[in-house]
Amino acid sequence: MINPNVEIFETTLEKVVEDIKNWYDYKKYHYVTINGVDEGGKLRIDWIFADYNEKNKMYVFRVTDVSFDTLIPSIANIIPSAWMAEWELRDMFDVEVENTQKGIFIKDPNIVAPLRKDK
Amino acid sequence: MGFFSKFRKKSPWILHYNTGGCNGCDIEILATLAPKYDIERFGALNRGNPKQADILLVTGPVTKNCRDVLRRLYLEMPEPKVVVAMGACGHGGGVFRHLYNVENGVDNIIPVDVWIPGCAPNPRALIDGIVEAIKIWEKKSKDKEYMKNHSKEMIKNLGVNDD
Amino acid sequence: MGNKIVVPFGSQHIALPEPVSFLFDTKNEIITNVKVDVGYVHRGIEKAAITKFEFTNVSYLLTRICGFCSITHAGGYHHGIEKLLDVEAPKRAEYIRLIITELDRIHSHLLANAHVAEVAGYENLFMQGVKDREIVMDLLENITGNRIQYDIYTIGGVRRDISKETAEYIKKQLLKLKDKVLKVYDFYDTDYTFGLKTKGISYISLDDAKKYNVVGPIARASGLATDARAEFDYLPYDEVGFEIQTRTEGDVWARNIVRQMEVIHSIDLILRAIDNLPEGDIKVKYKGRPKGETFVRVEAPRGECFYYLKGNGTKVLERVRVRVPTYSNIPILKELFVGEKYSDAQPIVLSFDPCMSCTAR
Amino acid sequence: MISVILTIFAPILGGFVYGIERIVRARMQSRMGPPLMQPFYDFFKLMDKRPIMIHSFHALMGIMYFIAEWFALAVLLLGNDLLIAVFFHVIAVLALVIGASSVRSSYSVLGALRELMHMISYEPLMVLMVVSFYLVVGSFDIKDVLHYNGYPILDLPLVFIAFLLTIPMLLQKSPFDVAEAHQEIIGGPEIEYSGPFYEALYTGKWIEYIYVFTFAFLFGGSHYWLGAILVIFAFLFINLLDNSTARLDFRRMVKFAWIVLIPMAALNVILLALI
Repeated sequence: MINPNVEIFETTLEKVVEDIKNWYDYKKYHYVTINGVDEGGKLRIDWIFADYNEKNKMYVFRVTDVSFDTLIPSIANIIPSAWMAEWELRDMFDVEVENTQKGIFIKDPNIVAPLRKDK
Repeated sequence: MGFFSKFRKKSPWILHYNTGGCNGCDIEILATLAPKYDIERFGALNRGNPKQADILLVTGPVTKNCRDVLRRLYLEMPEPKVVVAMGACGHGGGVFRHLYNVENGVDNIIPVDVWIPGCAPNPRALIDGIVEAIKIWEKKSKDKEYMKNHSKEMIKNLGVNDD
Repeated sequence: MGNKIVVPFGSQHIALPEPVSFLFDTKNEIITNVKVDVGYVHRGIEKAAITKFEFTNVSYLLTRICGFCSITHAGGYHHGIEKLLDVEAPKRAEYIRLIITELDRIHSHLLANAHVAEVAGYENLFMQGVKDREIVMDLLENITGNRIQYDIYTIGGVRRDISKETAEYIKKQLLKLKDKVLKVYDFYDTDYTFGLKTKGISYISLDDAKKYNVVGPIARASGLATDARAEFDYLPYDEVGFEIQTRTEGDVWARNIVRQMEVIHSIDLILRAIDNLPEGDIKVKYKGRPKGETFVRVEAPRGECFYYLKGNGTKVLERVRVRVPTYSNIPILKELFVGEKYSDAQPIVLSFDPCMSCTAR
Repeated sequence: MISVILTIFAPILGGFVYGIERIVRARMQSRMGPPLMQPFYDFFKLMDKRPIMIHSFHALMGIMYFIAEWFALAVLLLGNDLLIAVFFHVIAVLALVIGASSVRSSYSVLGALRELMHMISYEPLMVLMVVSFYLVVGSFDIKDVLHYNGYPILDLPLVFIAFLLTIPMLLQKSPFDVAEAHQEIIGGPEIEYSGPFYEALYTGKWIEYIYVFTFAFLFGGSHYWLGAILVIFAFLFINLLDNSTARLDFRRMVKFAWIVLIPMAALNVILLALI
């Protein structure tokens, strides 16, 4: 089950930045975070937004079946505070994200991708 | 300096470092400085400077990112010094034991003299721990431990061979 | 003074209760560049929550993300897991949860404000603020049995009830606290030197606050009326008459004032909640395993806290994602330093009430 | 004779003043506070610590600070020129500054630079004060001031107020504890000293208390009871000020000293010279 007020936009990795750019209005919506989920060898990424005015309302841009060696586009030039979640995504799943560096949280080189189930 | 040791137990200056705990212990340290518990009654001050501190108060499990800072702080303090590990996390990691970025407790990095149990310890427990630390501190000072060099084993544990 | 001096602030510094490192490039004590390292406290809690702990025990781990907002983490987790298990806590339990959450907010805000005063060099105000806070700590110890980590939440309700005597005691003490808080509030509001130190420092405009998605008292000090208590249904805030407190100044001073206003409002909320405390059970039984996914937003003392939980019908959850308020405030904090004086850096950092153990988890 | 004893026992007396101050401050913050002997407990503890020095020059400058501070007090009390005492105090602070800027710690260097700002703020005022004493008493000698039959405080009210507001700069108290700034630069110039070397700085501060309060005492002239009242008033006033203000920026301190305090004292001196 899932919250009834969450609206999910299924999209693809190529189109997601474009979609968010067209939809996002910083006066109306509130960027929450980027979330990655390991679904058995494939990564699912959610870009989560909330609404300032409507109660309980949330919006999720969802991309499924991302393999771990693809480059994930960055939305940091649309939402300037998104860089932290992108850096964390890189640390936690060891995936390439545009304009990011490794090591915001994990500095030990022996620890690789703790949230991936195969490692 | 037997005469001076008489005054020893009345002036412990504290250096506090959080090595990745949940803040709970740090809140209690702030509460201990405040009017209700007022640790300055015992002459204790929060100096925040390793070079002038006598008691190193460590809270939290030692995360891998904090490890080197903790080690350096310990080495920067002039002897005689006492280490107090505060809270359940300091004792072998607590709820965070064996997480991938945790070193399981303060005594894996530096030698610890006093343990304060609890999650989070009551300020009264903290004061008790400081009093206990002062006793050990006095003994260390009487034994003139600071005149001796560190044992080889400890130097190895601290990892300062190549520093 | 000095052409270019690199001043480290952290990870061990007397003004910081927890490890975070800022590296300031200063010129004549004006900050020209800043490097931030927030990763010192990373322990790997999200990983542990999906491997080492069963869903009934994850709460104990998650509350230890942070000592200040432990109750909020428990609240977020339990709201989500109760959705997944399809149980609903009884009304009385919800009210008790609300009371504890607001008490926690009061103690956190009082300490945060006092700490800003302390790093501004106003030691006496720190002492007065923390002295009042002890009343709340006593109440929390009275209700839950512990001063910091309460662990009063359980799936389907709460562990302990509030008796009639305790309710009366809470009311009496809170009225006492309100007087004292109003007194200290006056100092934050009108003190001349404190104003010199805090007014106009690190200004965030409403537009910037929206662009950077600032949350919590920092956003509300800039006039952005965002509060998960009003934007998400998780505790009966509507029934006790919650209102968002805002200011428009957007500086260090306004953040303190907003927090102080929220303390007073929280006291009112608790008093109303105790007056309308419904009768009944405090716990219901549940069965089954969590299945499905859910998004939760709750309001921590520092701002909106986001939870994402995904269960797959086994004892162990598949994904627990925690996004804490400081996490979304760090980007703008980093921008604010440039052009400010080094002597103002500490009040700026502490006015954000940063919670690094939340941020890095 | 009494001044010799006072000079020799100045550190001990200063320690007691500091002990009283810690208790007064604690009581103002509704705390119990440490015992009266606390500064001496600290003193003996520091003596027993392992001496660690950054380099010998740094340690020497710390000891220099203590000696020059004591010497300035000796000059002041043993009946020499007041002006020379002020200049010896400058030397003491300079030793501190030189020592602090000789190490690499950025806190120490910042503290040294801030300490210079302190000097810029209060030294002209100290000189003005000494000059105004000369105008009133007709001599730079402390003995003549102490035997002066009038009430210097009545001739120099503005100078006294200016001096009162300078004490926080001299003793590192709250609105102007810029160089020490515990929450910013963790003690500033003193951060790198440890054990016995820190002790020199610690006791140097106690002597500074006596040095400052002697000046307050001089405003009583030959009326020692008035001097004592002024000292107690100054002590309570700066503690009250310390406890009711936040720390200000060093720019504000310099501005305050040069725009408010120095013109105020100068006005007093000019009026005195005209009349």
